[in-house]
Amino acid sequence: MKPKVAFYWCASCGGCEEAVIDLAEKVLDVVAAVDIVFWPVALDFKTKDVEAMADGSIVATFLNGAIRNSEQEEMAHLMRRKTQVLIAFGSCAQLGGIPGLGNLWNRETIFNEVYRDSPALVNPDGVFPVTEHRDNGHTLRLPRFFDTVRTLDQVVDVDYYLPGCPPTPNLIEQAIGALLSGKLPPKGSVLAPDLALCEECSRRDTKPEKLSLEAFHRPSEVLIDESKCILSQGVPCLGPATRSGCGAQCVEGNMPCTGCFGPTSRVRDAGAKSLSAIASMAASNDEAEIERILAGIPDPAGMFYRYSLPASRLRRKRQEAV
Amino acid sequence: MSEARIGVYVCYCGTNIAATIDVAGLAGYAATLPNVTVVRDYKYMCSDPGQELIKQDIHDHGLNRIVVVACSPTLHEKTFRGATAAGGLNPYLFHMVNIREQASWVHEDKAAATAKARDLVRAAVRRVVHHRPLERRQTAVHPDVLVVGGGIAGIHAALTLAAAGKRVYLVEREPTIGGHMAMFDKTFPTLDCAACILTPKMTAVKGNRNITLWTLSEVAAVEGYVGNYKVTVRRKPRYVLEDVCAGCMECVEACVYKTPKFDDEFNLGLSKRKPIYMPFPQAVPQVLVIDPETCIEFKTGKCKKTCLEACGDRNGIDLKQPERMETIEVGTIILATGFKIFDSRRVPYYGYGDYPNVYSALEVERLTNASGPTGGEMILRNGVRPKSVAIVHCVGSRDEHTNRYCSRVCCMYSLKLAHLIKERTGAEVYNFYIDIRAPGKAFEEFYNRVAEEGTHFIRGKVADVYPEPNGAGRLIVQAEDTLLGMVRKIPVDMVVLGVGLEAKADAQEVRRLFNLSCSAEGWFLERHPKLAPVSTFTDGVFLAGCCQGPKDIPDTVAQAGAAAAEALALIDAGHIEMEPNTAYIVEEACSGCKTCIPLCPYSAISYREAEKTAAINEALCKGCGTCVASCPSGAICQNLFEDEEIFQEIEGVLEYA
Amino acid sequence: MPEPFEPKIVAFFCNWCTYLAADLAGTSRLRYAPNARVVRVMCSGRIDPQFVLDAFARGADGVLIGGCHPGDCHYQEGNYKCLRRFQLLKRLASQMGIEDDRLRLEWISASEGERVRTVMNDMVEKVRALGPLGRRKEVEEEAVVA
Amino acid sequence: MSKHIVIDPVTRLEGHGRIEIFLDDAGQVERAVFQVPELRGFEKFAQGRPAEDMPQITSRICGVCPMAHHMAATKALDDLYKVDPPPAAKKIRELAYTTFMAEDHALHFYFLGGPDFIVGPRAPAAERNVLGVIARVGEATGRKVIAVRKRLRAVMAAIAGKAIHPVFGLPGGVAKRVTPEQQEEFKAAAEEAVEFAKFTLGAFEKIVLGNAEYVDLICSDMFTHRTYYMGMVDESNRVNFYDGQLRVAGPDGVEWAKFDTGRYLDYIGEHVEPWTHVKFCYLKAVGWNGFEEGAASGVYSVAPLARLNVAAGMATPAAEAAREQFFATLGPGPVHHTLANHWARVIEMLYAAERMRELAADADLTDPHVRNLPTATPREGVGVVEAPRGTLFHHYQTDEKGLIQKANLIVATQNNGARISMSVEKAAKGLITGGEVPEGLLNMVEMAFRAYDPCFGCATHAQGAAPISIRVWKPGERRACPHVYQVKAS
Repeated sequence: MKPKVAFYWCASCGGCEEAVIDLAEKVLDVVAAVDIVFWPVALDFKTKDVEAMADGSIVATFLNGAIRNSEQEEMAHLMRRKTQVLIAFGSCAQLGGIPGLGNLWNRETIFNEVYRDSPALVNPDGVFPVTEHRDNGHTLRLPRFFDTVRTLDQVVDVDYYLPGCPPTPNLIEQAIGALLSGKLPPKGSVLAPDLALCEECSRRDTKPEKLSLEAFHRPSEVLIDESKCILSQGVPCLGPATRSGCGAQCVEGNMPCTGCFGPTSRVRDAGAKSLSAIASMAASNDEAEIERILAGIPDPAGMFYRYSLPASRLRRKRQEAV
Repeated sequence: MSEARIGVYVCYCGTNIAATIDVAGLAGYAATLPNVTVVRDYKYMCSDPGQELIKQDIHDHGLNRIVVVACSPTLHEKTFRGATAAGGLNPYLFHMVNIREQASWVHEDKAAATAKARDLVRAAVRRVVHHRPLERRQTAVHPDVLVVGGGIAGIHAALTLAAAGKRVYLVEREPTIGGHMAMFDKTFPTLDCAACILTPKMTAVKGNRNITLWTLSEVAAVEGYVGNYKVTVRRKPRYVLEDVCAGCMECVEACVYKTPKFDDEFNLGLSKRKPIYMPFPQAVPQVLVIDPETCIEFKTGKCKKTCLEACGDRNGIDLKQPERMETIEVGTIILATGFKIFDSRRVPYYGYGDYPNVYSALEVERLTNASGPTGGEMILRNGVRPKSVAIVHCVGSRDEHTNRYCSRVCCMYSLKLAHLIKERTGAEVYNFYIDIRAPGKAFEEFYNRVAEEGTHFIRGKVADVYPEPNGAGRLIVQAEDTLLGMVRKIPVDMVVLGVGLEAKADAQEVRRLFNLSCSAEGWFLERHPKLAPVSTFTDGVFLAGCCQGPKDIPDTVAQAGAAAAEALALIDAGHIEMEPNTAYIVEEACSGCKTCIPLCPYSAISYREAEKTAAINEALCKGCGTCVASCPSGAICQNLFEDEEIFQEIEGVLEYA
Repeated sequence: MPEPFEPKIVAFFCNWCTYLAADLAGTSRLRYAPNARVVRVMCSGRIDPQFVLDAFARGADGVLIGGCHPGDCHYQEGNYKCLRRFQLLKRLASQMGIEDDRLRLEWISASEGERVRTVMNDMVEKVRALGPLGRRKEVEEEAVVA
Repeated sequence: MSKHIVIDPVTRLEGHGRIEIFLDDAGQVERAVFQVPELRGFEKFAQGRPAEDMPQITSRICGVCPMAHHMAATKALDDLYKVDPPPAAKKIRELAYTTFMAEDHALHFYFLGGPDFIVGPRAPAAERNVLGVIARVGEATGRKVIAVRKRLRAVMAAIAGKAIHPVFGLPGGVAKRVTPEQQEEFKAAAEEAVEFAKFTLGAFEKIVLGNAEYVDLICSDMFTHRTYYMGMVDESNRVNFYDGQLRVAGPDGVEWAKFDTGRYLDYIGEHVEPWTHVKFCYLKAVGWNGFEEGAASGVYSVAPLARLNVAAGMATPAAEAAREQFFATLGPGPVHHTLANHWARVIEMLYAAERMRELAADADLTDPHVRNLPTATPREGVGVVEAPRGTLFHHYQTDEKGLIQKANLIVATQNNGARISMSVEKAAKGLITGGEVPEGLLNMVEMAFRAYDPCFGCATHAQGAAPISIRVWKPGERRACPHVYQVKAS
């Protein structure tokens, strides 16, 4: 009997599903090798089918998306229960991802922005969605929206991580291969090279040995030379602090790495580490001058925690301060 | 790593710790921590029996980690690493917790101090589990020594080292060595003549083939580390060739200036010199020097250069002599850069600079000196011999507004000057003092002797010095006599200011040059006031004389000897052991991003083109850890300060029991 | 009745200046607030922003970094590297809702034992006024959200 | 028989939603409600971010149509910095965009919506998917579908850096030029795309239009609504995805309004209901009069059918021909049949491919000058494109440093929100009688909104999505109002 495999999504955009579909013809090989028992984006199996399965009867589940509301949390627990090997699939599940930037705010401020302060809005009675709404005898419920976005492993036990926004098809292929062949690394491993992106960056050799910067530029402010290390042009690139495995796609697109693959195994807080590296490059020892140079980085939290705020040491902005 | 078996040793340090921290309770708490096998408390852990406990337990209980909870690691880390090693463990499987300097001595609330100690112990226990055995690196010590400063301290240190057969570079900023001591006449309390005891040593320096003497020279740069310093010395031109000049002085005679016209630095401006001059008769080297500031040739280029003619075919004068940079390699450095005297102008009401008859003590030293401006005759600027002299103590010392510290030597030299003045002039001498401090050998006796000679002692701080209203030209010295409880106004012909000692004006620059710390007053900071008084926090750099703090000649000479001995110890050992706290790169984890390379102040990190990774030269790494903190992929680690060890410490202090 | 709030402060001191100053404060028997827990590193340049954020995350109400005065670094320039990181870290911290007074960088030389006391007392007072940072608590609550 | 049926989640669409169907005593549908149990948060956490990060941040609203968000955001940046991209940049952008439209429409036809027709609405659930499609059309064709899609994605990646979450959009142009070698590949890929689009159109005509039952289904009243329509048109009122003015047509097909995208706030309002997180768009001037059809209700529709309904034609020959056949068959227009979206989608796919072919062959394409640097001080900018699922609005306000102070996003499915709810209720009422509800029937209810190719990820800038579930309540249960999770537990 073929091993059972499932795909599911929580707080995500569907890009991870697309990445699986981008396996293209290899999807057919996968389908031939495994028995996909759950994949809402493509197949008509339902949650009740999953609930009916014996616990642990799914060999592997690729779960993408962060945990934003109560229903996702329940689904995470359900999938964990039914699955032997649970894989946090993509940046959102692994690190919180872009939706994790919501941790700079909370439920109330987000609701107000959307249902009270939105410019196109016509809402004279100040109607807000509610978790339970009674309407002539019918009760309509919405899941509970949490103040804080959490990573998958902050909710359930996770066996492996497949990084990326989205993970690249070749990594997905390798992961499935490892699963089928049983050649899996130690539990908790990230299924990607444990080296920073520079390792596979085509521009590595163009980076000067002694780089220090008199100014940082935003990509919108300068024309980036397609042949040179982007960081050496003063545009912050998180490649040195980011796990490789994507083939340096963004740099190939002539834009800096923004860190979606997250840190290497030796780093606890991706943002703090890249901040440390980049700030150290400021070519001055004078307080005011350093201030000026670093002003080229107007949004440290957004830059260094673009994909990893919920996984950072602090996880979110202080509630009191929101 | 095998199961950690930790021994925790808590020290009472007599009552130093026990008075503010519940040591027994702390020990009891330590026993509850994970991986802790043995806990002991002891009166003095650093004592032999204390250390014996550690060795014994390692043997009896198979301990593989040691935590000592006592004083500052800067004091006893070495001691306990030694004990750990003696017990058969690698000394780096040890960690020290400082609950004395940074807990019991700075807190009063026993509960709070004990709670703090608990947190620190918990942190150490968590940390030490991650310690790994480390080997010390050895590095050879270059046998040559640099001595900076050619005063009595530098001279003595240089001669001592030379006597031991070591090569010494003695670098002096002035045209001659000798320093302040050469300016003195007699020395207290023995009253033997400074010149008589100093000049032989000065000539000995010149004559010693192990000593390279560079005058008019300054250290410009220092690189490297203990055992392997690379020092660049700036040698300013003298315009007279040292190896040619015989010091015949004919050039001076011949100078277009018929009479001396310029202030003579050595005599503090009490006499004049020509642009070409000998600093003082016994100067070493016995070589003339041209002062480009005052020499016409340098100012206008239109001098007849009679000096050149006078020198004739000896050709000892080279007006084109360039400045030279010499680079030398030495293993150790002794700093003997001395002091400067307090500038009395900072206390305006003493009238120094306003009233010609107000002198600084050092000026009086010159006046009493046989080789001085007056040939040793004690006369005022107007040539008159003073009939009454006031000596004001503690000028620029023990004073809220200038220096709080006591300069240590002023009382004694003031007594000395009182004696000399009386001896030479028979004048009435009044000492205005706060307390007479005469703590040295034969000092008190000297004090009594001077008192018996009929010198007056008035206990009181001088409040004002002003000209006698009747215009008789004398100065009124006003002070409140705290013994009589009345204000005294004493008319005198001469006022001598017993000025204190201060750190050199450029002490800060020198400190940075040699990477030292300074006390708030600018004195170079010794490694430990009692146990390492001539060492500094920079290995291989030692202190001698007044650059470390005011002291008299005997102390200075003793300290110079001590510094020389410290240097010799390193040199004769041939090598020193470096702390193994270096950074290292996990090659398979390095992506070759090169972030670390420019951050290393010692250029210890290089990029290897072939491997496309960075590499650290362990010999050059000093273990600051800056690269470790900046490695964006965590590929650089640091021995003794691994990320994990520090994270464990953080978690430890914050994980509340 | 709840205990009065006592700030927990983690202090990272460089081995050559600030740690020695703290020792000097001890040998000089200067008394100061017992709230800080010192972690010794060789140089302020070793202080990884991760350490600072980890301390906050684990419950520190304030973090104090102590290094040599500019120009005085035992390792020549480590303190400047620290300064560069600190300035950016400071902005990140405020974006995360951590007030200025909770994160301080102080240059304290080996001879400034007095300054150790002043800074410690001042920081403890300011953080006490701010109240608990509460990150640890918040994180624990998030863990059992829902 | 169980007291209720839970179908969870509804499948083959991007994102999530829920439908609650309440039956009366006679087992007839009394009320059917379409819920989206999730919440947008992007407008909020966009605040404080540098504007130039918006194309990459907002693309994470939807991983199926990231190019649409990336492009709307990039155009908003042009407007924000008042900088006009060089010709090459505009063409590179539109090339990437039309490639994406062709690929995305293909995805929906073969992977999401198509199976209902190709495999059949009542076919076993296990077969109603792309694999079932492949089984029906033959593996060779199946592999061709996959290969073409792969090639189009490669074109997108080559231009945009990444196909999923592009990185090339910058104010005043694009990050990277197109090389001559690339252009050759693009031309070839475009050729194949056109062929493939024609093949797909043929397949649709054969399988769907050739099947009377399907045609009846498409034309049946339960899948029909008479509402306003909105879409983007060029200066000749032809369909344009990348740039142009917005045109609104009334239920009668007459132009009701035509306006510059920057003035969207004058025309569009958003309405809030307490039982769903999605906001419902309507025409301000007409007003919100509930979930109602007709000229008196502000409800309007977007996406392929709407675009064809508001446009005077297609800008490329083959697509134009197909459009004419479309209206000739279902015409004269406007066509109000929701399921006709599937046909309109394939016609748009052909247009996209043809347009792609034009741009790939353009001489300007390889001009290295692909960016003009902004000089103006940023204040406010609006960017609008036609996403596969309908009109997409991005609107930013920034401080003088270009940090976002306010962001407003109105996305395709949101424009369709009201009409989707109406479709679901109408379909449920039309399909469910007597309380017996076979799975196939419920799938046909799903078809009612699958036709819109709705993207609830987009619709909610999903911060967290709940699976769509269709739940049918029997009368007895109404009093108890059991909570769905209690039911799962039981």
